[in-house]
Amino acid sequence: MKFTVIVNEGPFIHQAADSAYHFVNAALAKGHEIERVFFYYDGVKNANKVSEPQSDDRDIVKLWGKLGSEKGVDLVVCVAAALRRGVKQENLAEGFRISGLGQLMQACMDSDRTIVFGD
Amino acid sequence: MKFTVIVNEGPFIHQAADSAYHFVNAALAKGHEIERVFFYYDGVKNANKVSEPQSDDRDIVKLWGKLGSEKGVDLVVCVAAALRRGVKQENLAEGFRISGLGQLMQACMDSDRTIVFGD
Amino acid sequence: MSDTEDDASAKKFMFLTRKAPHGTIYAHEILEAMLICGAYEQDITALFIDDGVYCLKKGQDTKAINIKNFAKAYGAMDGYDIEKVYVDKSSMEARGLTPKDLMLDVEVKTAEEIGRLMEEQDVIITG
Amino acid sequence: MSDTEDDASAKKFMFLTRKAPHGTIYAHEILEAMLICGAYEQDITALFIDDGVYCLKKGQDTKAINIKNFAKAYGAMDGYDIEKVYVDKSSMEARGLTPKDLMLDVEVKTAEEIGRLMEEQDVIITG
Amino acid sequence: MLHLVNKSPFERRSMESCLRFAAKGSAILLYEDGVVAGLKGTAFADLALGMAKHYRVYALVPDLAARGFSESQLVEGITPVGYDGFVDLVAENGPVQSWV
Amino acid sequence: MLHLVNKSPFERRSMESCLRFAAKGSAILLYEDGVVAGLKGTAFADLALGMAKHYRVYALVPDLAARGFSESQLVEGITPVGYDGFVDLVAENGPVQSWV
Repeated sequence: MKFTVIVNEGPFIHQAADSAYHFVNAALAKGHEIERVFFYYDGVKNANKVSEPQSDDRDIVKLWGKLGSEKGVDLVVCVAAALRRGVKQENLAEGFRISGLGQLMQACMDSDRTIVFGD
Repeated sequence: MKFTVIVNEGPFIHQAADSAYHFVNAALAKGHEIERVFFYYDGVKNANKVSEPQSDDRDIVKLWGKLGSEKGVDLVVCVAAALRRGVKQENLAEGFRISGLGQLMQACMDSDRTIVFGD
Repeated sequence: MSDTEDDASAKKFMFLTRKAPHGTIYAHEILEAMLICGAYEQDITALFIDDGVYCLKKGQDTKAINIKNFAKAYGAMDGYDIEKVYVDKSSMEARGLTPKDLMLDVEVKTAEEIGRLMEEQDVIITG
Repeated sequence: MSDTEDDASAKKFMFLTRKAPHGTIYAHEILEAMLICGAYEQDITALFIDDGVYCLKKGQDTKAINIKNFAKAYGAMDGYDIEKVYVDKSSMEARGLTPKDLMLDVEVKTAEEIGRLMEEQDVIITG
Repeated sequence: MLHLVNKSPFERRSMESCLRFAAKGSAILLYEDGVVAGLKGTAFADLALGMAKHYRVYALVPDLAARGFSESQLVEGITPVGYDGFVDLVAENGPVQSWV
Repeated sequence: MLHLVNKSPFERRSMESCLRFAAKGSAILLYEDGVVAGLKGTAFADLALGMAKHYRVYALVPDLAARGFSESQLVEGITPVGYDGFVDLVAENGPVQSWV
């Protein structure tokens, strides 16, 4: 099946980003396709490459980035939500791209399921 | 009186930053002193200068910055919370400074009241 | 009724608002998403339950908190062919609100009707 | 009892944890703040109420969610002379927890006692 | 002391917690989404009336107005205040506990 | 369909909302802080037992373990699942409503 995943919260403060990440990995492991991961609201902060977590904690930005660059998962950051919150091309982590809400609609239209992870 | 204000949430997503800002202004207008505004948790994102709100909405980062540079309010971003969330000297807005939790303790010790604004 | 309902390729999208306005940005950004989606000719339902019904309260004036009054944009839904606007009866009653308190013409549905409506969707977007 | 209690210049700081662990970072970062504050020789109270009591639950294993298990650091409070560690009786009871379920020796207080304790503080830090 | 409640009682239980712990006679300020707890005609109106008997209860008018309500819609015994009143409450009632 | 509940019922009322709207027979997954809603011996245990009679209720084991609980502490009728089970629930029960 094809899934679209929406991430509504930034890393560390809420578990939403972690849960979404584990869900995406489990879905891929089961042979499902991830049509797109769309980062909305504070979720856009998952793409801020300046983030530097404690060395003994997970680095969510890098974990997402690897899914993008190594497994080809399409990681899209909402441009309107991102502008407001200071995520732009200049600080965008590898593996992500910035685009509009149309990318969310199109992904939902092309998927069998859409799942929201939030606060 | 001397007040210390703690801001726990980032701009836009929660009203906490706005409420804290209005409280600080009202306190100054009444002749109180603001010993320090300490940005903790996602509150550190109030200092991200890359943030670009809609043109017809308030720009919280700039509003805080003016309080810092024009009224001399001490705006301190917690270094540990900020590293995790990608706020560093390179993207720090004018009027803020980055320092440690000791600055929170010292401010609370030197103030008559401490007020937390959060989710 | 919207034309797109008869379009077999159109998907059923529900935009669900459950949070109060202004205290958090969730309701505002759901509305932004919904208006963009209006352009895609899908079958859209705007549902307001729990504290989400406060978003449609008449007379919101955000001047004193200096936050953009996004509630004015609910009026734009109509222009985007978003005609299915539902509010939950139990949420309205618990808050002492009636349709006269709201800025839009809405249809009041029971929790049971809303549960069935959810089951019929392809996509439920919330926050 | 801490030495700092007799120091007239010491202020009374309460660090109040009300959120469950791992679902949000609040409890983790309150703990970090409290441990730093331990160095300032103030009169510190660590209070756990509502879902905050879950933070002290024994046997937390975060491997499968791949989040740092900060709960281990509660053991460090003692080394920082944070000896006043209180939990709310009603919060424990509602969750079916007893002091044996917790990783630390704590003192159980009633809501009324906690209300009075709050009144005595100079500073209450929470999140 | 002063207790701050900024969440809707319809969404979270923070007001319940506040009332469980706050000593009678304390000041409680409802602000942000918390202001709806003070309104007449809701499922929480009786609780609000009871609160106002045992505590000094205030509601922030800028937050009421933002949500389309006026101070006349507050239950009896709740005092409307502005941000300047918020500051006075903090100055006159230490310490401050935020039920965030 | 599938309902997702990720908040503690002690803190928020999202599980109550879910139960008010969810059609009988739907699947409900408790995860993140929501897993405590499924535990024995709490103030919500009776509600959880009732839920399990009218819905297919699941709880995410990685989130239980992170909070120091095991699947044996779930009330009768709640099925423990891993992330792979979460994926299966989504695949087998569309659409998905997140009570965030």
